[in-house]
Amino acid sequence: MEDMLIYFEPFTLPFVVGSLFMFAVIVTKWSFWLMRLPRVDRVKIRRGLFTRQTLLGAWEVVRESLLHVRIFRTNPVLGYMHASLAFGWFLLIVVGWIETIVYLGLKPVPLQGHVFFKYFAPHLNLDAHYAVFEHLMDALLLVVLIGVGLALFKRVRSSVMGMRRTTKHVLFDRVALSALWFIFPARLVAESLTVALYGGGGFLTGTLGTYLAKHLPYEILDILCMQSWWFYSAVLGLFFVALPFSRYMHIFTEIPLIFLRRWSLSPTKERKSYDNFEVEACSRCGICIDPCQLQADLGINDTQSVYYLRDRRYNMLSLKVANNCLMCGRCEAACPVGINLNTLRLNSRAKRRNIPNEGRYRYLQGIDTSSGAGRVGYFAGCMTSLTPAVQRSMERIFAAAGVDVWYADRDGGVCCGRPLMLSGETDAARKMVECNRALFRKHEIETLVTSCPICLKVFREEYNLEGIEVLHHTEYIARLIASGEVRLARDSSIYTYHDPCELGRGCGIYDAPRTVIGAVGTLAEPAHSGRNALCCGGSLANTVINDGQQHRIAERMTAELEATGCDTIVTACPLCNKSIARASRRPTQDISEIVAKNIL
Amino acid sequence: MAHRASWQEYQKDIAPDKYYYARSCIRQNFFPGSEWAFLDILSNKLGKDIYDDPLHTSCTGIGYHSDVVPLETIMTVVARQFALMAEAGYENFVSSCITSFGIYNEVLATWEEFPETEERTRRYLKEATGRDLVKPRSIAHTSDIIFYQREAIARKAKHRLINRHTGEPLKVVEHIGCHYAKIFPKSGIGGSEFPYVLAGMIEAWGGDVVDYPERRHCCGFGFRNYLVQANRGSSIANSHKKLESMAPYRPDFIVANCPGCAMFLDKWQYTIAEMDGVAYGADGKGIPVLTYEEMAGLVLGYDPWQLGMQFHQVDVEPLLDKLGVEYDPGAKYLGAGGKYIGKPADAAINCPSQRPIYERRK
Amino acid sequence: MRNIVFGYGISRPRAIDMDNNDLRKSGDIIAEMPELQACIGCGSCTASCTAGRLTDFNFRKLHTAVRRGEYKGVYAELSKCMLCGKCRLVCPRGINTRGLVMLIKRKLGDF
Amino acid sequence: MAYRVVVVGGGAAGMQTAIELKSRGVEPIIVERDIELGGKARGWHKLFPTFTPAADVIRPLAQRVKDMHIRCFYGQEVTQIAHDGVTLRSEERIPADAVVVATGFTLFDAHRKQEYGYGLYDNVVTSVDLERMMIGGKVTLADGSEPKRIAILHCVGSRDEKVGQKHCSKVCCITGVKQAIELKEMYPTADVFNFYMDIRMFGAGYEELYREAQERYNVHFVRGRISEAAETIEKRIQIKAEDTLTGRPLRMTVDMLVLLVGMSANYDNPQLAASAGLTLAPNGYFKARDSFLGVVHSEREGIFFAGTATAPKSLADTLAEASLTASAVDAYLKNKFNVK
Repeated sequence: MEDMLIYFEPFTLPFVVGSLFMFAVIVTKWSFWLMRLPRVDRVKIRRGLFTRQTLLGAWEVVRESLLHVRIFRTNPVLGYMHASLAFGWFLLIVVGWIETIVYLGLKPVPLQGHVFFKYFAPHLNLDAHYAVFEHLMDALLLVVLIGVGLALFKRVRSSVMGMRRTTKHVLFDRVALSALWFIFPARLVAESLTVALYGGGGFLTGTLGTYLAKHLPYEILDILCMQSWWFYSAVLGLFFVALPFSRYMHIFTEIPLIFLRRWSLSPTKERKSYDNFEVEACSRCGICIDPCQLQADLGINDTQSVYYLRDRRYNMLSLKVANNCLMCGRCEAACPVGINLNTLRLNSRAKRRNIPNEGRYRYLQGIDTSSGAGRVGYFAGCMTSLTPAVQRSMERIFAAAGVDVWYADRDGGVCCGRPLMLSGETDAARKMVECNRALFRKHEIETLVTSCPICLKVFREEYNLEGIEVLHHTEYIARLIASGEVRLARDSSIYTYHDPCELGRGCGIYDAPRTVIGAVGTLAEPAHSGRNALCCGGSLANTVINDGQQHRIAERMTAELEATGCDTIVTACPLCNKSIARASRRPTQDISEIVAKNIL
Repeated sequence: MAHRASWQEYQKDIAPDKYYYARSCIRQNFFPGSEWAFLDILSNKLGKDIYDDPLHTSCTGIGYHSDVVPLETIMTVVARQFALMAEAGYENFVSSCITSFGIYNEVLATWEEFPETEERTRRYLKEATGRDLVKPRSIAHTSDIIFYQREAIARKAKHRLINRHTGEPLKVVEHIGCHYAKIFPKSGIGGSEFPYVLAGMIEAWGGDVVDYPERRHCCGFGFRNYLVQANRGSSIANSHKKLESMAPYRPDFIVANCPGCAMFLDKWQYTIAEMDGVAYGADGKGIPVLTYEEMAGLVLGYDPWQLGMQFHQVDVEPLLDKLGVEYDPGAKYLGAGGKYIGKPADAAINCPSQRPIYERRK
Repeated sequence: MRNIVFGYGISRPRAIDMDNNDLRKSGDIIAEMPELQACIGCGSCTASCTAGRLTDFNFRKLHTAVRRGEYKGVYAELSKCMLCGKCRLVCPRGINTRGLVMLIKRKLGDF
Repeated sequence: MAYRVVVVGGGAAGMQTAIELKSRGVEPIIVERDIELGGKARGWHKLFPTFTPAADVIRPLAQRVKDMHIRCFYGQEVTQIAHDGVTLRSEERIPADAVVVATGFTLFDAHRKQEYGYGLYDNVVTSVDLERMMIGGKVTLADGSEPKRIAILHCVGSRDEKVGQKHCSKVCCITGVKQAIELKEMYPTADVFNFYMDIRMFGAGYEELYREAQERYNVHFVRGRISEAAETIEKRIQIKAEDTLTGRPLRMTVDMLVLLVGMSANYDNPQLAASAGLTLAPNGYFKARDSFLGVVHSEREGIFFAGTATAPKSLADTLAEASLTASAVDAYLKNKFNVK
């Protein structure tokens, strides 16, 4: 009987062609991307390949690519939807494989043999011993079908899955998506019709098959059965052809991405081949849309990371989309795939704007407007000159701690370079980096304190200041308090703290400011805080939205701060300070101000 | 111009007779025929008493405006001219030069405003020359005199400013020297915005005045701007701007009342043609530039070569043909006694280019 | 034309020539950022400018010149800007000055 | 018997004063030089900053004057004023218990700024001419064609010592903004340039309108006074100014130059003031008794002011002040005749 199985029928052709095409395209893509990796990255791969990281990567693939654990954290229903489709389908394939092996023993069976096993071997499973497989396969199919049902439901009512908005898709996505929706119902129908003709089947296909056999004449069942297998094969083929060009490419991209990341590859300021893995690993799940304040506060619907990645992938990225981002990092924090959204967007900007010009900023040569002397250097930052209270407070704190300070920019200084980088002008920014670094070295400081998180981030990431400890003033003040160098009185005020994006998500500093505030008064956390904090809208990274739009974002987030019932809003970034002060009816102060006024 | 009556707000008294004549440095060197013609018209055609005093000097205005002659010096020089006039028995001072005219007005106004400067000048004059300052009863520019006599001249006219071939009035660009009325609007006929002194002559003699946008713009002489070579680019740019602005009106000729302006509007055309290959006349050549004495002389039937028109950079023959003035082409470069004075080299400005400027620009 | 060395040329007028200036680029810039027209010339941007403290960079003059169709030297001059964004914080008319620097450079630099 | 008050001038101020007086039981008499009521506002199309048709303000006022049977003398010029009446040019004397001077202002004669060529060049018009054209429904050049580039020059006859007008006429800036918007609405593709020395947006909603003109209507504002205008061969107007914000001279040719003419004090103010024993402010307007507590009072008992007789004012301010005048007159009469 086994010899009769030749595993070929014309209807399998769409599937066979589709799947071969898909694998060919995927292999080609991967090879291209890997070949074009810069040398540094290839070295990293070689070094990482035979380490524990590879095993950890494999475990992560199971957790993320199959089970979608991170999405479960966003919303359980959403997580189930993703997991049922991915893991359910995966199990269908795996169990189906086992099924064929159990029936036929270990012998080569072509791909379509596995996939259309029910068709090729309808009578094999009549044996009651194997009914367990029938039921298992049916159970898995049901799991997937529920996933498909949820996906359909999500299109209509996304809020159930914790999403206010879902992604708007491109044509390839729509084709693949439609095919995907049909695959499993088609399988159910095809298998049930086969059961109706030949008997067998699990609790799902069996029941449905028996029902059909009872109500439809044999001739019709026979025709329908063949047609349904054709249809099943066709939608599978269609899905596979569309897959490499659609968002479903993420299924196969996330896997190598997980390993590459484990081997410590990451995107940089300049675009490179590795970016392809990150860009195509986006499943366009749309989880990044809701956290985006441009969407929530301004109704801007075309610039969120999902659209940015989509546009970039299909080579239709506009300057406006690249630039229209606050880089607050809220989407990056929410992304279940962990794509480095900010870095990618930045290197898109760099591609367009980074025009090397050696003569530029020649005027920076030899500039030194600094004053004072000491091992501790204080870099207020450009914006801080518009919030002189911060400068004054820091001077008082330094004086109270008896620290000698070298002031880098009390009389105005040179920009840290981060604003230029945010605009993609990385080469030009280098001039500023060099200028300031030379100043820090010339004045032989050991600690560099800055009041501006924007400066802080670039000092830490781009300046290579070995031997100089770079601290935000919140960290520095926290230390002074801990060491007792500065003693503070507590007051009865309730303070609400706004986490600046560049300080929190940007530099991971959440505790120091809270410690400091806790030392002078009571801290009341707003609805969004810490990693989840809202952006003030004043971000330098966005050059597209206008003043009114910035203000609207500030108003919304300030309302949330005020809702804590605080007496004073505290922040730790001069830019946030300006945005909030403009929108708030409560006093808005920098953390240094509340410290300075409470010095004993 | 008929609708423009505003010039009548700016009128001044011009003496009818008995003038003391002060020559112009530039005019007597570059347009000697003009000064001669003025004296000839006044004394022989109109029968006026005008005294050309050999004792008077340059007013030193060019030096003054170039910061090389101090105020005290020029005041004393001016006082001497006035003293000479009184000694000669005249009291109506007429100046051939616009710069001088401005200087005389400025000095008189200064004496008026700051009497101590007048006293000091009297003292200097006395000490230096033994002469006594007597201030003139009236000051006029020579163009004022011609303006005053324009109807009398019209009555004696041999030619009118009319194109003989078409019967149309000639289109005349008039250019007033800056120092004529821009320093003291009341010192010029018609004031500073719409000086009427030349326009009145043109209208009286049958021509049409061209009112073009840069009509009031300076010719660019500007003393230091011309005298220092490095500044000449700025000087020429002014004439350039005027010529660009007037060209679309296809003027038949330019007339100026300031000797410097007449010279620069004429000579800069040569320079622009050599530099840029551009000429502004409707015939693709330069636009002839006349002094008002030459204009009056042609109207009265003087011989163009006797008027010294061969001294011009831009050839005047096309204009003479339009006016119907008869002239001997062969006599152009013959000086006194028929002696050949030499012919200048050909210049681009007198060689017709393919198309006139205003057509090429479109 | 003979080759005469005059030792000088015809100076170009210093005046902004609104008749012959190419106003299309400035029109494009204003169309992309209409708020630019709301500038009242207060000079806050220039006064607060980080680059302006170190050089003669004057953003107000530059973008005003651009609006009049005067582009010469503007790109090079704008390259002095460090994009620090202080100007945007102080602009009383809420002009996106920082975006404007990039916009003008993009329009004048063709990238 | 009602007290009688002569209101000199039947413009917005005069009408409003008379209406308010009448409703307080006083008997006002309006003496108007023109043959009908309404004053300068009659020649206006729409009012800043709301684009309300001027007729919607003036006509109801005139109608109320009529409905309230307020006596009006038309075509009569007042030559002398006293606290107890006025004398007309016809030497007729109208006795009264108090007199309100609501004589308004005289438009600055743009001919006096000869350098702008008003009356010389066909396409140089005043803001008043422009309003007249707008009332007629269409703003065109002299030859009937549509303007593509228009310059509006602020401060013609204001803040200009050269024409003896040292004061600010207050309303021209906002009028310039209003007219620029109207022109842009009429010709959206036309370029409108406002040349100004300072922009003075003192009233409610003015600054907002200014901003709208800039941002929404793309009106170009150039800080610099036009120094001179000249006509080109195409009958366009070539203007020269300094773009003071770039520090460079600017020249351009426009199809139409609109001169925002300011407010002059009436030429007969000195004569009227002398007859009443009043003094004039240095700018030729009547001087109020006090800048704060006596803005509608003159230095003489029984003589009051309303509207722009004392200084340039907007129509809104004029109407508000006229009500104040009526109340001051009423109080004066009650006090004088001991009415409890």
